[in-house]
Amino acid sequence: MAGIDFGLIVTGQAGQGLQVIAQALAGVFVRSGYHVFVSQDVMSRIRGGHNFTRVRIATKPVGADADRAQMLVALDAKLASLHLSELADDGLVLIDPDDGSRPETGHEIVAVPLRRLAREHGREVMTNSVALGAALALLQHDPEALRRPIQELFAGKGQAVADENLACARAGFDFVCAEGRTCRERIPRIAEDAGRLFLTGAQALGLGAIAAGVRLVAGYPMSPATPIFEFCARNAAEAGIAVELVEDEIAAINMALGAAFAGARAMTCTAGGGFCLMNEGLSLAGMTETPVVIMVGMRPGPATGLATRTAQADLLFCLSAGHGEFPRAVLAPADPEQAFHATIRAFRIAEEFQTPVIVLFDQFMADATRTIGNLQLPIANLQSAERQSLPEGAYRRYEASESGVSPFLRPGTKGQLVYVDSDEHNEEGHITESAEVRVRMVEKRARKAGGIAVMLEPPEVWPGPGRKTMVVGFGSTRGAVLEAVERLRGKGLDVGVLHICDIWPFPIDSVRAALEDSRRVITVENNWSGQVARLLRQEAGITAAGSVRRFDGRQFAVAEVAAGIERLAEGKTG
Amino acid sequence: MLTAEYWSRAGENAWCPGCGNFGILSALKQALAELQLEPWRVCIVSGIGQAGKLPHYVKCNFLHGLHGRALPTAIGVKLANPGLKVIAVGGDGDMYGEGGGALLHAFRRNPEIACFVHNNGVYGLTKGQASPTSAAGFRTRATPEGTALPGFNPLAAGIAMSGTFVARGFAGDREGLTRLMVLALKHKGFGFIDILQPCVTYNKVNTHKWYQERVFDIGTRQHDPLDIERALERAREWPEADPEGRIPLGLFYSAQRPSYDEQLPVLRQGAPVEARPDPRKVEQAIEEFRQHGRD
Amino acid sequence: MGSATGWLDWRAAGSRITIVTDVTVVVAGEAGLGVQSAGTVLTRQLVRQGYHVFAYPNVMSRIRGGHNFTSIRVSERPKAGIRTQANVVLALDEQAAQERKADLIEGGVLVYDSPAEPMIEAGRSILPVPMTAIAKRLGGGPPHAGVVGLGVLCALNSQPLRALQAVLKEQFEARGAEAGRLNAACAQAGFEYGRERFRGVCPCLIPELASWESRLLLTGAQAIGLGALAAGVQFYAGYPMSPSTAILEYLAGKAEEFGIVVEQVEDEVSVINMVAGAAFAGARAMTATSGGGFALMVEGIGLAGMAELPLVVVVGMRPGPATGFPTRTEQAELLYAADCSQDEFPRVVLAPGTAEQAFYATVRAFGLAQRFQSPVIVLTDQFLLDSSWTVGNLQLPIANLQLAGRQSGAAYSFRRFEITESGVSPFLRPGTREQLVMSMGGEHDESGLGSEDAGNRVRMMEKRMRKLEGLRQEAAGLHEFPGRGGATVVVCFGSVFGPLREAVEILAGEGADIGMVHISDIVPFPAKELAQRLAGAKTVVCVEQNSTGQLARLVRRETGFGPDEIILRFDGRPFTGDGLAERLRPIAGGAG
Amino acid sequence: MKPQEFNSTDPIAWCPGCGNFGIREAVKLALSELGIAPWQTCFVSGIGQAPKLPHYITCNLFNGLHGRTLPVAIGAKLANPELVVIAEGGDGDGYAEGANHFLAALRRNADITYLVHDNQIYGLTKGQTSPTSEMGMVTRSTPWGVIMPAFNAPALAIALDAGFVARGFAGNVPHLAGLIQQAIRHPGFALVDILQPCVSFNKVNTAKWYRHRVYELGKDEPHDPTDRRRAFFKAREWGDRIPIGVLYRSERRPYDIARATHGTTPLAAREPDPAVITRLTERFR
Repeated sequence: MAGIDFGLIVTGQAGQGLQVIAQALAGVFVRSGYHVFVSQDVMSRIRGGHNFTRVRIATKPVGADADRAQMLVALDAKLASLHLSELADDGLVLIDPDDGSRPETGHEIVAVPLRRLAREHGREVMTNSVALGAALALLQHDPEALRRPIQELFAGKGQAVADENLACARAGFDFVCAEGRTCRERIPRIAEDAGRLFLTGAQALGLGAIAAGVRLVAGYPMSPATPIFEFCARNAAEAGIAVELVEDEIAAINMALGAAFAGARAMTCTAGGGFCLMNEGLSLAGMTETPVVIMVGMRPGPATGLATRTAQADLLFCLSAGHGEFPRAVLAPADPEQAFHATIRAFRIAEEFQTPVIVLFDQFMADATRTIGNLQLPIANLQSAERQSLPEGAYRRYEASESGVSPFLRPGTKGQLVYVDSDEHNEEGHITESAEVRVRMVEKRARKAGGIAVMLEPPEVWPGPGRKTMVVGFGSTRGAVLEAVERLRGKGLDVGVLHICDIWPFPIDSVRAALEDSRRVITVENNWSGQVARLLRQEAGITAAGSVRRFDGRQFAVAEVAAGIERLAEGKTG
Repeated sequence: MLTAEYWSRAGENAWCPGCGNFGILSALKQALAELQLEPWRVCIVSGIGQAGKLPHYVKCNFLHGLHGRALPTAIGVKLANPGLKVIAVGGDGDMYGEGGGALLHAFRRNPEIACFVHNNGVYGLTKGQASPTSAAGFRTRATPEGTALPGFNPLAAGIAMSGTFVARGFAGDREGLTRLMVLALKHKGFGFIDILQPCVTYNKVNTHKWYQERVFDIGTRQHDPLDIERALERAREWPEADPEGRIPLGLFYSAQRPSYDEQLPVLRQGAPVEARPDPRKVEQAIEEFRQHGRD
Repeated sequence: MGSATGWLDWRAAGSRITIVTDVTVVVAGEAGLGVQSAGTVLTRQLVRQGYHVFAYPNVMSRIRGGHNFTSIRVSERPKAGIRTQANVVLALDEQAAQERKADLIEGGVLVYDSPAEPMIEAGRSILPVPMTAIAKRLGGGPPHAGVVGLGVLCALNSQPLRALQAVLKEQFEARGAEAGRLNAACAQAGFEYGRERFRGVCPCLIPELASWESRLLLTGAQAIGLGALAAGVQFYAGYPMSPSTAILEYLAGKAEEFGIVVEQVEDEVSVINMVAGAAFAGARAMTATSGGGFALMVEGIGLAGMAELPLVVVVGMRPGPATGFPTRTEQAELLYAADCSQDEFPRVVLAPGTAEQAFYATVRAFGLAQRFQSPVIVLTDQFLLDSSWTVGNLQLPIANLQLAGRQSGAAYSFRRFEITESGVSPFLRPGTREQLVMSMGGEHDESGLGSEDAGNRVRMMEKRMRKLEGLRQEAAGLHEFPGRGGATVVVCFGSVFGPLREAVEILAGEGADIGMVHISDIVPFPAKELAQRLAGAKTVVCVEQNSTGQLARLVRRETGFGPDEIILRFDGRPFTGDGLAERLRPIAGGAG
Repeated sequence: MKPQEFNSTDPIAWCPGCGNFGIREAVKLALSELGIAPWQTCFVSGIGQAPKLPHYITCNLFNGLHGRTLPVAIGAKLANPELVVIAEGGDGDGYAEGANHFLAALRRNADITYLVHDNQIYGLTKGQTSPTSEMGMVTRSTPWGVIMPAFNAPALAIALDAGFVARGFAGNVPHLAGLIQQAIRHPGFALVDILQPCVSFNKVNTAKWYRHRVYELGKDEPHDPTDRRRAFFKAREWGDRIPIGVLYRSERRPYDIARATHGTTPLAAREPDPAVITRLTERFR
């Protein structure tokens, strides 16, 4: 059976329950053997405006939106016209005729009295469930499959509400069947439940933190990081962790450092603006050599910028953030699987090298939900560095060592004292103004960078190094870039991918090995100036021929990346 | 001459239908109309959150700045150009969470600006986390077991910092709120109003009805805003203490002291924005470093 | 070596007398016991004698005790840095004498407060003087011991006593007649003691110069304060943090006279937002801080980028991370100033090399901020801000401070972010009759109202970034010395200017084929100009005061030119010309 | 334990005659009388002259950033409630830079002791105005005299129903030691605002100035610390007579750390449980 690659768009106003339709449909198809990718596009408001969600159902793993959609479900008919350009010629539009507006288009229109059916079978607020049932009918899929997802989605609101929603969905389904309408593409059940996981990037980051044994999460609400904080809060009791909502981001980073100083694995999560406020604390972590993980969610700036949109424009900022110089690691996972393992790696690096580690993600990665195979738990459980033997003599927090890492000891250990200082300090941890001690301490801290580099995951090179054209990216562009390059290779272009997750300390050797023999290097990134290109030149001395750049707050579409690479590959400068 | 309607700005409103913000917006427009101010003389500085969007719906100058920073920004505007009528606006998370420190020092400094806080007891725009004024036990996605902390009392803080105009209004009591706003906008100093504002989407506890049944105007109870200890006791009255408890509205406290603008010597020479650089004075300042010749 | 007359004839000890055109005098002692004021008096005395002076205060982060010293360099030509060794050390206590003895050059002189006997040690004259005893006899206390010491130096270096007396009178006039009398007596007593006991000892003389012109003596912080006054600053908000506090205090002293609002605010986050509010209201507004305070201002600088607010932030860098060395110097915030805050927006970073350059840079900073409605960072450090410099004169530049004017328009028609060719929109002060100014930190349309539209976002992003082209044309060129050539080209920024220029002078004098490039306008980075300049060089070297070579990485990022060598210093102390020459010699090949 | 147990070798960088010496003695006295060993303590200090105190005694110390003592202290207490956590800083550190954290600490009421060396001036940066400088005080940053009323931390704490509010005087060491003891014993957030002469830069509120004005509540005048109205009145008394002692004490429940950390063993001692992680992961299947 030819592979299925079906795109669907659900649009409407904030508060009309678009997520319910997308999540429920995804829930159905994930459990009938498909790979599903869901991305959301929301406005910075609670009600009204124009929100939409893209769902992609495919037989092969997918990491980006479908280029074209075969079905458009408009809970507010007025908004349908905004998406017609993305609809395939044979795609169809599902609207509620009672909305009183009908998009002028050649596409087939399926009119379903959503609101009326909702009122008859439940309440008007359940119009979205009617649309869900109708959509499933158009896809000629078994309605029974809706039972479990609807139950999961509405369990929190009581069984009666779940049942009412199911009834509404059923009504929508029956209405479409009665009308005999179907979508060109039939998406049957192809396999028993393949047992795949289906989660967002934010949930994977939270899960990774709990798997790494985080003990304290301190945070302040800021999109797109809030879902991570809420995931940890929801599971705090079960996982035995403290999740503290604090007065501001400065308190968040300092509370995490206080907990880490006292021996508890700690993290905070925020977005670019909150990260600015954490810069002084980041520098404190560097000077006091206190392990902490800081999750930074990128969104378009400057300043408040576009609060619910996506960007990759804080890379250079994260590398220089915080006054003074100190080692740090920056890991930029592309999807839930990378996010889970990168978070565990982040905690291990932070603890073993007593250093701040930044897990850099963006709104697109955080909010996109996708199917992934499985998440193996870390084998060697994170042994906190402190387990080594107690020092005989007086403990010295900053004792010089070859690796630059001093033995860590929890304050409160009988007979020992721990001094930690944000001033320059001697090995005991007391204030010093000596030039010699300063040089020794700067070099001691700097030595840790070598050890950290060894712990990093090398960049992904596909299909192999040294292709004529090499496309370089980091973080969440991975899905679109891989699919675009695969498409171009299909057309005979000699092009490969270098995708970086662990981006600092910069993997100079593996980047050079991958790019040295290539004739042209192109970067793909969601920012204005091409920060990856500039970083390539700064650290590896490699000058990119051009960049495919997008900075309008939206993620790349596969076709757009493919076209951009092709244009640059033929020598037209980017 | 200028009606409340005159102060409206065209354009789509992003608030949820039934939101308490609409009450505050119309009270503000009514107050501005009553004071016969001109739109071009008014400047609203706001933080980030649903309340921060208010100036987009008012015909006036505005700087929609950073979360929690409306007050220092507003003070900067006012001291640079005292001719402007400056109003700082923000939500409870914005003013009492991120910007709590700045609020304490604004009470102390007592600049001639009005400060209206939309207090809905929740973080709205980020979809329902507990805020500093959420009552203990308030369940949200960020505090699934209910917040462990008692709500922050902004009025008690304002009184303790010898604020010169510490008041509370209610978004549902448009007429009373307008009256308080007129007083605050005319006040020669820091005119602070904590405005109780129902959030229809995320705060199912402190609803419009919940407030309607509890609020009363302390003006009707011979409350003397000069008696600091009495004001502090009033400020502590909240249903959290006893469920049948009432919620006092009105002007709680008004310490009698001059505003910062009146006392800052520099401002007596006119608006700093108007100050022209005087080359002669600059040369004199440079000459102060000249080492005199041999005696 | 004692002799019947109680003083010793050191000539017999073979000390040669040479008139040195470049002398370093160090005044050292415990904080709070007059070492700072003795250093200030001696500096002013030497300027009064017609010399160029450069004084760098080595200060500990405390109010009392410890060991502080000021290194005062005296010469007939202007200097912009200190030397590693001292010709004369005046130590006000034993510990200071021990600490500074190692810095003395062959034949140098150490005068210190002690009743011990004079001697020669490793070719250096160790001259104890019972300063405190002399001061007590005249009714003074420990703080007056320093004045006795200054009197001794006058005798030793054959400096005119009346110059010292004149400066003492000016310095202590305010403290009443009694203080004036006591200081004059101590200076006199010290002079006589020195003339009697150490006749003809001092190997170097600092005689009164025949030619004399009046000069300004000021610190880098004061130069920046003056620059702000010259630019017509109208609003200053700040929070105390070394080394920037001196700027806050200088402008506070001028606030009433110049009609400037000078506000000390509760914290740096409120500082930058208050400055942003004043800038939005149309005031020329600024602040000054150090690295830690700057870290708290980064979000506000992003607001200035998005709301296109003209504001100036002076950063006095000091060793970090975190609190680090509060009273020392470093250059470790270059990349941070260039890349800080979310996303991208046009910004300017100026890195002046001397106090004089800092004055003009501050004036230019306000000009650029106003004309391009962008945040401008003046990147300096403790070495530049705390040092005292002699400067010939500071001309008042006609600062073109006009904001992008606005033609008259219909009532309520003003659009704050109107898209223009240059990217700069007409600016209007809120409060202008019948117009409204709307601005925000979120993405917005031309009128200033919020917009999430993708097309608008691209247009506004490109509109803001177009300002970079205009800014590049305004950039002051590279400072090249001695000329364009040089097989070895050494690149630096900010206050390394003075020490590097001196090192290049030394090595060029030894026949090395070496040239230097000083970058003052460093963001937007002068990539084209620097690439051209470095094209011909055999070896490119970067010299900077940090531990990771940030200038080197910035050069490679923006030009593709990777420097072959990097010379770093990060112990909190400034480069010296002679020290830098030594480290450059093996690379540049001078005849040592 | 004897106070000498707490002597450390680090050279002291305070000015001779500084009020900080008295506070250091009181801290050592209080800790030794409570039988607390140096290794059981966890001091968290900011930046300035006051926060150097823990460097001059034997203890565990996290000397962090200016104004950021309280969040660090709360983090440490959450991580290991067995530690005796004491936050220490100056008036600029605590009431200017750290004002927002002070507000939040009052609300959270975690079991930490907060010692504020209130010398009403910025010492280390040499003489700028502080939030507690008196009206009209001329300083290097306010040559025209301070225009704002002093930041009255005890009055604010009482108005916001803090559990323990006291004011001490660096010149009266035994009394101050007693206050610090009670503050440490108090189960929730305990504020001790310590009037401390600055010999170098505060020529108004000198040791002599204080000696003539300070009187002890409960000794020179009866005082019931549970009477909030009275306490609030006393906290605002300034000028000719200044009360020191326990101003206010309430029965407010301290922050429940076991509830917040979902467990009784200290966070620092807990290891991740693989079973939990598998359970959470499965929910996405």
